[in-house]
Amino acid sequence: MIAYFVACYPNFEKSLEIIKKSIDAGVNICEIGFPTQEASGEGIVIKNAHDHCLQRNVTLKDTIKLAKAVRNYNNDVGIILMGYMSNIFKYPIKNFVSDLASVDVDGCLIVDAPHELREENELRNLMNKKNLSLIKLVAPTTKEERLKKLSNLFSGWVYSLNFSGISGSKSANLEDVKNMIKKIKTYTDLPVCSGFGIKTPGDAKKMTQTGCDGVIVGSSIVEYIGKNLNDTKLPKNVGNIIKTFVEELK
Amino acid sequence: MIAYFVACYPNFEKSLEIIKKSIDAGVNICEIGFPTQEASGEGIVIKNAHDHCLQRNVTLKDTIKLAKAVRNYNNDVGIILMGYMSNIFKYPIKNFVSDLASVDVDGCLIVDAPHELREENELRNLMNKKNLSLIKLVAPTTKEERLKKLSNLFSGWVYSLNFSGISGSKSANLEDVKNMIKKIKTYTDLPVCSGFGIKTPGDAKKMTQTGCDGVIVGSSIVEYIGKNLNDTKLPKNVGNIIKTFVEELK
Amino acid sequence: MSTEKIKNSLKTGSDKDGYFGEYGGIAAGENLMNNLEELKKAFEDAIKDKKFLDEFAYYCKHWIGRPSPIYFAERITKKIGGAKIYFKQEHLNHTGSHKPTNTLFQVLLAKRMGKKKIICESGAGQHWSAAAATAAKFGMPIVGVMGKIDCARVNQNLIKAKHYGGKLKIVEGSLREAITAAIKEWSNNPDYYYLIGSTCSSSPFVDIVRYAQSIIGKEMREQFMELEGKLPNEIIACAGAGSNFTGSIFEFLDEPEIKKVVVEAEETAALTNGTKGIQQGMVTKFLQSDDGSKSLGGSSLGAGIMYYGISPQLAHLKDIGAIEASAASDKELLETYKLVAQNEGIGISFEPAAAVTEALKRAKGKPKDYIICATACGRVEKDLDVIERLIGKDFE
Amino acid sequence: MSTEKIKNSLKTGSDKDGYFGEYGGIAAGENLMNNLEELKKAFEDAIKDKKFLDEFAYYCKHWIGRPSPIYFAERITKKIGGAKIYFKQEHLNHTGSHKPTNTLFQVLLAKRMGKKKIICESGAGQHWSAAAATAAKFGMPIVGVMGKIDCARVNQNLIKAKHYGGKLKIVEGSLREAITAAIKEWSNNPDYYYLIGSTCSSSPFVDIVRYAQSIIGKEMREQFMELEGKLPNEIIACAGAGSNFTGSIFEFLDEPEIKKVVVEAEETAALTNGTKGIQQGMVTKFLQSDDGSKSLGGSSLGAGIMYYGISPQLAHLKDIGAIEASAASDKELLETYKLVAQNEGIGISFEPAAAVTEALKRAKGKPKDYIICATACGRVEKDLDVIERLIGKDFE
Ligand SMILES: Cc1ncc(COP(=O)(O)O)c(C=O)c1O
Ligand SMILES: Cc1ncc(COP(=O)(O)O)c(C=O)c1O
Repeated sequence: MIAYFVACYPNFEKSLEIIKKSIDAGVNICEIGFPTQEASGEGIVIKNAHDHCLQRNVTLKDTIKLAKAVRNYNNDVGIILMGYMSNIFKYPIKNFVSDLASVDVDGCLIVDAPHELREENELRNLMNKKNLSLIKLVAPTTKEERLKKLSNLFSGWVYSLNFSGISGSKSANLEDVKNMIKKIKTYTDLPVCSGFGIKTPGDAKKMTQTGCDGVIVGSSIVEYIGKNLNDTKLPKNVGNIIKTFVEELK
Repeated sequence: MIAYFVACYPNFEKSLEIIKKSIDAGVNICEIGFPTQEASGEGIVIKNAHDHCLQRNVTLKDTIKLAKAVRNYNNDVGIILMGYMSNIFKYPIKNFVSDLASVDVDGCLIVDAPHELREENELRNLMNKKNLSLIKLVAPTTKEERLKKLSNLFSGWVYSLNFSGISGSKSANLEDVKNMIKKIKTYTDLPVCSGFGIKTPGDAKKMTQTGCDGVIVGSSIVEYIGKNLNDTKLPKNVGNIIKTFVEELK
Repeated sequence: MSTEKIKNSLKTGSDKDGYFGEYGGIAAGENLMNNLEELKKAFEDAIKDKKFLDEFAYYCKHWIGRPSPIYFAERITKKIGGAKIYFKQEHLNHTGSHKPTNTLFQVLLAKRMGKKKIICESGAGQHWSAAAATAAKFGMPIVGVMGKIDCARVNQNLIKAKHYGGKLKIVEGSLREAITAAIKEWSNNPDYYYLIGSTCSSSPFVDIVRYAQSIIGKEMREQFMELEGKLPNEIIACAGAGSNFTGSIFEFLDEPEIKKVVVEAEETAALTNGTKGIQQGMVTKFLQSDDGSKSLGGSSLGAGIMYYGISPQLAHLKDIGAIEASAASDKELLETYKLVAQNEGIGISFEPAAAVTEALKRAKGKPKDYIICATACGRVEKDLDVIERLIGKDFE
Repeated sequence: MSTEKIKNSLKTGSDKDGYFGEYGGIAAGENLMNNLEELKKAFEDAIKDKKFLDEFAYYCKHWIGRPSPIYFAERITKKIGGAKIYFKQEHLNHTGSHKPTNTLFQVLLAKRMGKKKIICESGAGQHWSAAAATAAKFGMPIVGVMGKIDCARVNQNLIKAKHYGGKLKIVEGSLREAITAAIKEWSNNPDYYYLIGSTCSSSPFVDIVRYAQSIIGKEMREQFMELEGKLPNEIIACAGAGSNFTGSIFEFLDEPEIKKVVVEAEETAALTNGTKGIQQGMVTKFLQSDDGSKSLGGSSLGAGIMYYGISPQLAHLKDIGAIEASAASDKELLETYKLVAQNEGIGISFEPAAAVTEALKRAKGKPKDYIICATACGRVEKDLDVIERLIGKDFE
């Protein structure tokens, strides 16, 4: 199971605590989003969490610090950063890659960086050299020919978008997802993980029938955090929620 | 002295009474204006009097009735109607002329009927046949050539406008008026009366120095009536005002 | 003004006394007679002066943005099913109506006459804002007169005119009272140029305004020949006093096979319901009381077509059967506005909505190659708030 | 697109990856990549199709009212004393700005692609009302997105768009947020056509909008050759993201002797004060925080030029010295509006006032035969209430 967290949401300490409890609950990969105003792929839930963090001046640097703390806590869990090119470009790219490597993160996933973007190429090349994965996405609208091209660039695992649209906006059609996973798998042996529209453990369970190798849960966790920002038991409760997902996925 | 009255202002009886008292006070010619919405040559004072009468549905017919009553009261005073073509045209013209003749009025003066207007020609011809005068106006802007043409049409007397503009709006420049009267008199032997901008007996007195044969007082009388509509002594008081003018003009 | 002389041509303008048949003439005070004569001479002189006409054409093109295009209203045509409906897009002119063509012509004339100041009246404020813009362009001071009733509903035009530098005088009433008051101002200041906004009042104003606006029909001829290879079968335009309509049809007056339909506001349809009279400086049809002392007529949403009189030339042309007259109600104006906005993406003001209303009625069932051209003489901005208030919910 | 091939021509559009030098590209989500590819192919196809181009030209002429004229601002020129100042009168286009040329081109493209619904963003509401009008004309449903800040001040545009049948979604913020939100809507509905309003976002949008708008410069060439027998020495236009400016100068890109000056709002002058970054689907200059997570910049009266980014093509052209950049303050916009209204009788909106401000500065002291052309890309209506509130008393 892959869980998406907004870095330092609601703050560094609690965020770290939440991720720790999630790892304890059995999360396989932590996707840590770094906040940005852009967030053009995000629905209102994740967008609000980003805005919360931006108001508190959370930066990509802070996110990397958080990732480092997570790695210190657990050596086996997968850690990838997720976000938009804006922050990475300004970091700038070279430093971003060396910092990623130095905190022993596994890779990252950029929402708005197709391989047509030269800056993506630059980032990917540097990451490859450091054995870091630049996770690529496949969308339902991705045509066969493009998928073929993309498959040469896959690294780590493949993020399969369950529908075209922004996070948190729709539910996935199981049959469509199944066909898509199948199609992707004809081009790659890497794990294919299914994301978008998975809100409940029940959704996650159903998704396993599509042949995917993992599911990504985002908005529903972020939403829970957003609704319980001041709850002192928040990390523990998130852990429990993760547990219900992990149980269903066993 | 020529005095301008708005017909039936403030009502038939009072208006008649005012005119009677004015005749008693020595007015030579009564100019009786028939009310109309048009009133494009009138300033705010006379316009308001017209509107007052229109609200009470005073018509040209009522005006002729009033003229008749004035004639019954006094056989010698000059009586001319004054107004706009609209009402006469609708009367219509033929009936207007025969009614004028039948109540023994001397003539009429139309503000918006130059001799270029065919309907003026029709009216003038009919009036000529009945020995009624269609009083013509001369303005400071009237060119020599036109004055010459006009002089062939003069009848009764000539209304010399002291300034270009609407009634009650300005004061006259004595020197200009003098020159104008002189010019008019080179073309006609008829009396030339001077109108517009004569507000006080003093104004009237001064005006006599211009060589005119009579002065026309309008707005200042109408204004006085307008300010004392409900005064029971109104006719008498108007008479007294007229008297002050007449005294000055002796 | 037409190149070929046609026997009994209707395109000759008024006769030597300023009449069109039994209508028109000069019903003005003696103190304005010299001005009118001077104006007539200046006008007749000017239109023989190639340099003057070139200047007019130059500013028509560069400042106003003429020619205004003709536009095939394809979706409405399909919806109605019948004749091809075209708009002559006068609303694309600078200031948003046909008015600046006239104000441009007359301000140039005023300049040529050496006048130093301009006075004008306005109904919908379209003439006022166009006149003020033109006066600003040529650095002339300008005073305008409008009725209180009109001012309230065309506020944007007043602000624009103010920004152009125009000084506004507000009088009780509507366009009728504004014209009377403007004439009074002119009487008081005969050295001003009186810039009338439509084909009304004494001669030679009707001829002057018609002359300026007849560029509309001239453009139409060229444009239809280019686009359709033939002229429209019917030309329809709205009229307050009639400059837009006269400008649209004058070019075609000697072509009786082209139907010409003028559309008034139902509440002030002087051509249809008026009687002959003499007011406002002219002999024409008016909505008036039997004794001629009062004007009649209700209130229309179309501020610019809410006039109780009509151009004397149009009264004459209707009498001799050269044009037809119709009228549109407020309800129709609103419906037509909506139809045009939603189907053609054009926001027309209430006045042209009257013309388009008539075009829709006449198009129905006509053959597919029958062409009806309605002049779209104003854009919606000045009426937008009123529309939104009255039928805004229809669009939700 | 140019008839002669010039070595190292700047008129070639973006390179195969959608870049202009180091700016541009595609920074979009995977779920939009197919759309962008499809769009690029459709665009490249369409502009090779004579029938399509003829249709575009036809509606440009008849619906929009193109060509917009050039206008010699004689009195301002005299007042300033120096170069001849011309306006390219884009405000005379239907809907009152340069925007409909682009919306027309893209709606025709959307139709050609078989799209059934349109989505767009808007800043000043000019693009929104132009887009809604165009969609209405072709019977296409349309959804628009605007920021709350902008909605409040351009209310007339919103009402007009509503009357044309457009459905508006209001989001927090201004144009930046509107673009982001519109892109999100598009992501959710990849079967829609995304009708962008300016030369920004991912390739091929910059090329598409530039293609449509470059008609401005083409007309200018013809018009100046006809009227002056030569081209202007300087062309000045304002920019939000840059469609109006790019459209004005593209035609002349290979003529370095013609100066090209882009004017931004002082508060959001991305070209002058921005830093390179990747946001809003493109690599370009932005006013942004050092870490790229936030946009910077204040608020300008010119709603349409209040954008924290700039066309990537313009970022490139500035880097290589092919264009110059300047900026105008709110105070200057108001002063220039007043000057133009009072001296030329033209009510321009705040955006073109930025361009004219710069033209005035540059005209001073230049030789009398030096020509500066400023694009007057909007009329005042949408800004009228704000102006009246701020400086209404100046006109009394
Ligand atoms: C938009 C518009 N159309 C038409 C008219 C009617 O005027 P006319 O009859 O002179 O064409 C007006 C008058 O103000 C107007 O504003
Ligand atoms: C009138 C006007 N001018 C200029 C602009 C700036 O847009 P662009 O930079 O695309 O020309 C806008 C944008 O809304 C506008 O409304």
